[in-house]
Amino acid sequence: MFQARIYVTLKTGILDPQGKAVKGALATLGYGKVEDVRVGKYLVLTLDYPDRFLAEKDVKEMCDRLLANPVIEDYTFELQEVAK
Amino acid sequence: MFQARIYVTLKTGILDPQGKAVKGALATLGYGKVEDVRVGKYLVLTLDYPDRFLAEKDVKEMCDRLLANPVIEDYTFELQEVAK
Amino acid sequence: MKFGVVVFPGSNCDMDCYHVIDQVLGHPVEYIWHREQGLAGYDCVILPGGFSYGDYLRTGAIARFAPLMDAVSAFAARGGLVLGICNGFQILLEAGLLPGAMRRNDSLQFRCHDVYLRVENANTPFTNRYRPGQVIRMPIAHGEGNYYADPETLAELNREHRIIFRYCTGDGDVAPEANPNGSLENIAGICNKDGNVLGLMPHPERCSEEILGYDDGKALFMSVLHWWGLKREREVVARG
Amino acid sequence: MDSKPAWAEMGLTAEEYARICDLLGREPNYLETGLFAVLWSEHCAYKNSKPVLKLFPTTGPRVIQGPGENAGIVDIGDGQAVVFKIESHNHPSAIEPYQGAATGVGGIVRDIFTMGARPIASLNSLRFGSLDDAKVRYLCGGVVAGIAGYGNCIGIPTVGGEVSFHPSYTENPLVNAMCVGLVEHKDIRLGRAAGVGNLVMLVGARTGRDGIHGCTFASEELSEESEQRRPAVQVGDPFMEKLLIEACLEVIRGNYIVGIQDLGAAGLTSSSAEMAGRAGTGLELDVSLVPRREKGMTPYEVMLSESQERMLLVLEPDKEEPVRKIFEKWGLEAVVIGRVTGDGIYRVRDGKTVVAEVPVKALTDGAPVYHRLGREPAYYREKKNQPVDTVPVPEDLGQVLLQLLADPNIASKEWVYRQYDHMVMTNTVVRPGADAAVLRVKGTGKGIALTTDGNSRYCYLDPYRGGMAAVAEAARNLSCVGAEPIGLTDCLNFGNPEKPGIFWQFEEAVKGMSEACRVLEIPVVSGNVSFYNETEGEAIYPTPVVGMVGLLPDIARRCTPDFKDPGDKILLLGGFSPELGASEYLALVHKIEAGRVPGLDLDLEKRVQACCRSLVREGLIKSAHDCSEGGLAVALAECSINGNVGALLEVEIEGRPDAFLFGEVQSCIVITCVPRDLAQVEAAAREKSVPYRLLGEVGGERLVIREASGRALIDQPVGEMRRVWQESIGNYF
Ligand SMILES: Nc1ncnc2c1ncn2[C@@H]1O[C@H](COP(=O)(O)OP(=O)(O)O)[C@@H](O)[C@H]1O
Ligand SMILES: [Mg+2]
Repeated sequence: MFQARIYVTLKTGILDPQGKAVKGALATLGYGKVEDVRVGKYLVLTLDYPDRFLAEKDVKEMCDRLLANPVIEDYTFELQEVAK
Repeated sequence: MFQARIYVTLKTGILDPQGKAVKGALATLGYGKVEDVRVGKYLVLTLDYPDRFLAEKDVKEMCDRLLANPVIEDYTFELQEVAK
Repeated sequence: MKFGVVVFPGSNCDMDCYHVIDQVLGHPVEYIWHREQGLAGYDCVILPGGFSYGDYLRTGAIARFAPLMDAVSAFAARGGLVLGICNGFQILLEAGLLPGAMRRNDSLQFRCHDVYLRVENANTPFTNRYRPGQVIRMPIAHGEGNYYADPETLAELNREHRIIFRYCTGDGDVAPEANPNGSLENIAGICNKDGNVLGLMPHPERCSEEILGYDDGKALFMSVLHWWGLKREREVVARG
Repeated sequence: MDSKPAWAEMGLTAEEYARICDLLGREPNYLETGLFAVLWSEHCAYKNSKPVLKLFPTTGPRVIQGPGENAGIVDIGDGQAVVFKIESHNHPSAIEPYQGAATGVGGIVRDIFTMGARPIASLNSLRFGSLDDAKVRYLCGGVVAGIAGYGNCIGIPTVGGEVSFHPSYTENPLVNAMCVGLVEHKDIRLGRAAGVGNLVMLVGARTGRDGIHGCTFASEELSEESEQRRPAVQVGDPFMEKLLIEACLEVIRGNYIVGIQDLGAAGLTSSSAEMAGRAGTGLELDVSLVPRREKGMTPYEVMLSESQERMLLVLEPDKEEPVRKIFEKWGLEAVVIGRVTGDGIYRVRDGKTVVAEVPVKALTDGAPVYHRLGREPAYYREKKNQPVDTVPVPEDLGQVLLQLLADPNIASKEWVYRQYDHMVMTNTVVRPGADAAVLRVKGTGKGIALTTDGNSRYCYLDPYRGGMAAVAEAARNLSCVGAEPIGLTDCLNFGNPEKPGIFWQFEEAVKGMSEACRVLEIPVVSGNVSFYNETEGEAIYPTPVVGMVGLLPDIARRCTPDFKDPGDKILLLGGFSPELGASEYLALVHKIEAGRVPGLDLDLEKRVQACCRSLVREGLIKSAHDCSEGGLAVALAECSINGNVGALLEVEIEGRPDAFLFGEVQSCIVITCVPRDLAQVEAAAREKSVPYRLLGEVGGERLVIREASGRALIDQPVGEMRRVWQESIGNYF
């Protein structure tokens, strides 16, 4: 059993309206020293896979095919063995 | 200068419509062994703060006040010192 | 009776609410910019639908910090009438003026169509012109109307008759197939303990004139006027 | 590595480059070359289409502004006017469907409020491949969500449109977005940089590196390579747009500005050059003053960026402060970046250094115009003359009707439009689902009707007739709700115009459209051309899309397609001579796309429409719905489904029953009236020399179409028809 934590972020240079809005809101709340905010997605997958190699290969594939939009997003992930 | 990586997820026990949809889509693509999917938010903040203690305190405050909704969401974060 | 319609950056049903109060009810109404600080002179404040601050982080999450929101809380505490429609409801939840939170619709899609609602409590400032249990029609238009509250809160809402509207079938059946967004217990609208703050996802201002198809929403605004009239009478009597 | 010269990389031809050198009397530097490349692209200069577009009639008593500005303007009386335009965002949507469609909506909305109008409605026209294909579903779902995501957020109702599916769009979907605005005559503003010494102010979003050369990209065919060149993708910020709408309308209505223009394709370059071009002035800009989103941007990148949600204003120097205050109130940046000059020169500085200096007119009017050669393609005669009435008549015509109702091209588009907020602004009196949407104009008794239409199979098989039919059908849809067509905008989606066969399609379609506009007296006031809709050399079906606006003098007198009450009489207005050729039935059931496109007698069309409108206005009819894809049977089924009531029709069949039921025909409208008014309706038709026939009456829970002999051709429960029709598209997702 594995747990994959996947971080999907907008590619650099791509406009992040959410990040901009959050930065603005934080500034109004008095956190003006927040210089930059980027908002992305965080996915946690639980995989009933026997081995790490296979899990890693498939998670990468899932990211490429579905979880991240390669046109505007980048992703990274971490894999961790967990108890059933 | 610090970078905060903030992970916001729905509390366990609260139905996650997005996670459910992603799980379904993954199953259709042939990844039936994905047992669970949770979809949350991943925020990266760059903070022009002189010291870690203050940064930590403020990031926690920002999460409590704005970045997560305590009724349905949990959050965790990591703080890392970065070069200017 | 004087109404105020709050304008946040990104509000987009502000003009529609204004139109109903002004043109359909013929009552005084003003826009209130989100940066204002006070609400003196108003009797009912409407938080309209829209996408305040783009709804970019969570619906209503940023708007609730608008300077005016402190005044709205104080106004509500004094017994002033606060009506949150759609995004207005979401803002009231984020501001803690109403309990619970919104999740994305279970379809993950924005939904815009008519729904049927059962009036669960017709004894509020906002619903006294409806019959208890009456089935009415109203349009919805939202992507995040999937209401959630923890079990204790839900029990309390039920116990105190604070669930005002539920999604139902045309026959008044509160059935899963009548639920457009996955909302717990088909909840479409709730009020606070004192009954003077109402939040609902459907849009009464979009169905207050026959020319728009039907006018089931008008009774909600008429209820407010009626309630206020009664309140005035009581005050006059009390003052002797 | 091949080392193409910079001008070639940017999409200019050798002749064009030579022409630039000629105009300048020297070689342009890199930035200057970039300026020419974008302004001389097909997207901005219409160099391949200009001569053909001249065919469109563009004037009329109501026309206030024809083609040439950001949008067309048509008078609707009482000192008010409607402003509208349609535009394509096909290529961006092929690469990133959500953002491509979203920014398409954002762009066209800016074209409307830039004229001083408040946008009051959006429409769209969409084409995808077959929904059986997973990639197509991804594109379709993403495009619809993108339109919804943007349009809903800015609070402009999306009230109508069309969607259809055909394999020719598999890799190259079409996303055409239309926006309609309402303006008081006194608030109309034009995109002019007038008044030497006036300031040029950039407002809205910061400039980033997104979408550089987006418009040259739109003027190329899609290929593997273009999938790789992805940075051209832009992300829309609808919240910013909403603020821009409010702030810009505030400065316009407060009379603070001289000219205003959105930054669209080719960004700052095209908007500023076009504003100067229209006013006959010069312009000086300092790129170092442009607020940026990213560090280290070159002047070239700043000038060519297509970052969304930006506007350019021209104002008198003493208005700078009040204007800046208004933008500040809305939380927006407003920065003076240059000024209007009198020397006709377009000068770009980077601080003190002049980085580009070219005559404005060379940029805006210097592009070559190509008179391409059209040649009738080989397929045309072959398909046209292919006999199609040899196909067998199906046993069970009722089943065929259900099959057609479930066909995504005919099925309900509710899955699409329920994702759009189509009611915000509380003007939508007739919602999506009817022949045209109807909006009230608050404070008056008037109504505005809106529709988009186009039939690309017709255009493929006969572009001339197909072009005519697109205009006629749009007008007919308006007439069905009781509105008089008052203006038209068009989006011409075609393949590569350098190919003679494609250019022929383009020319023929425009000729057909122009002819229909002339006879029906509907001026073309704005439009857009999208060429190079090809994938690996294969072109889409030619797809001219018509967006049309109609006026209802009294909105109380309007009509919808649904059957109303049992006992109502059903009539068919128009000459009914259905054709199997080019029909949806033939394509769906017999897998044949050939034959003759239904003929269209424009004079008859005009009489039928006028008759329908006057019947609506006199309150004599209770429903009206035109026959389009799927023929008479589908039209009747739609009336039944929408009214939730059956009908009994007795018909005399001439020829094949399948052709009678499902064959397609122009100029035909199914209407109903109460029995008492029947004689008057018939008299009205006779008086206008409009053929008609009595078909039957509304009632029951089934749609029954039977021959005079009593034999039923169709006998279907309304509930079952509704189910297949309503669920079909959603079932794919
Ligand atoms: N993409 C779309 N967006 C909004 N509404 C749509 C869309 N596609 C279709 N509709 C609506 O569905 C109804 C039927 O469309 P269509 O079949 O194209 O009608 P018609 O054949 O009369 O032109 C119309 O009211 C139309 O506006
Ligand atoms: Mg029609």
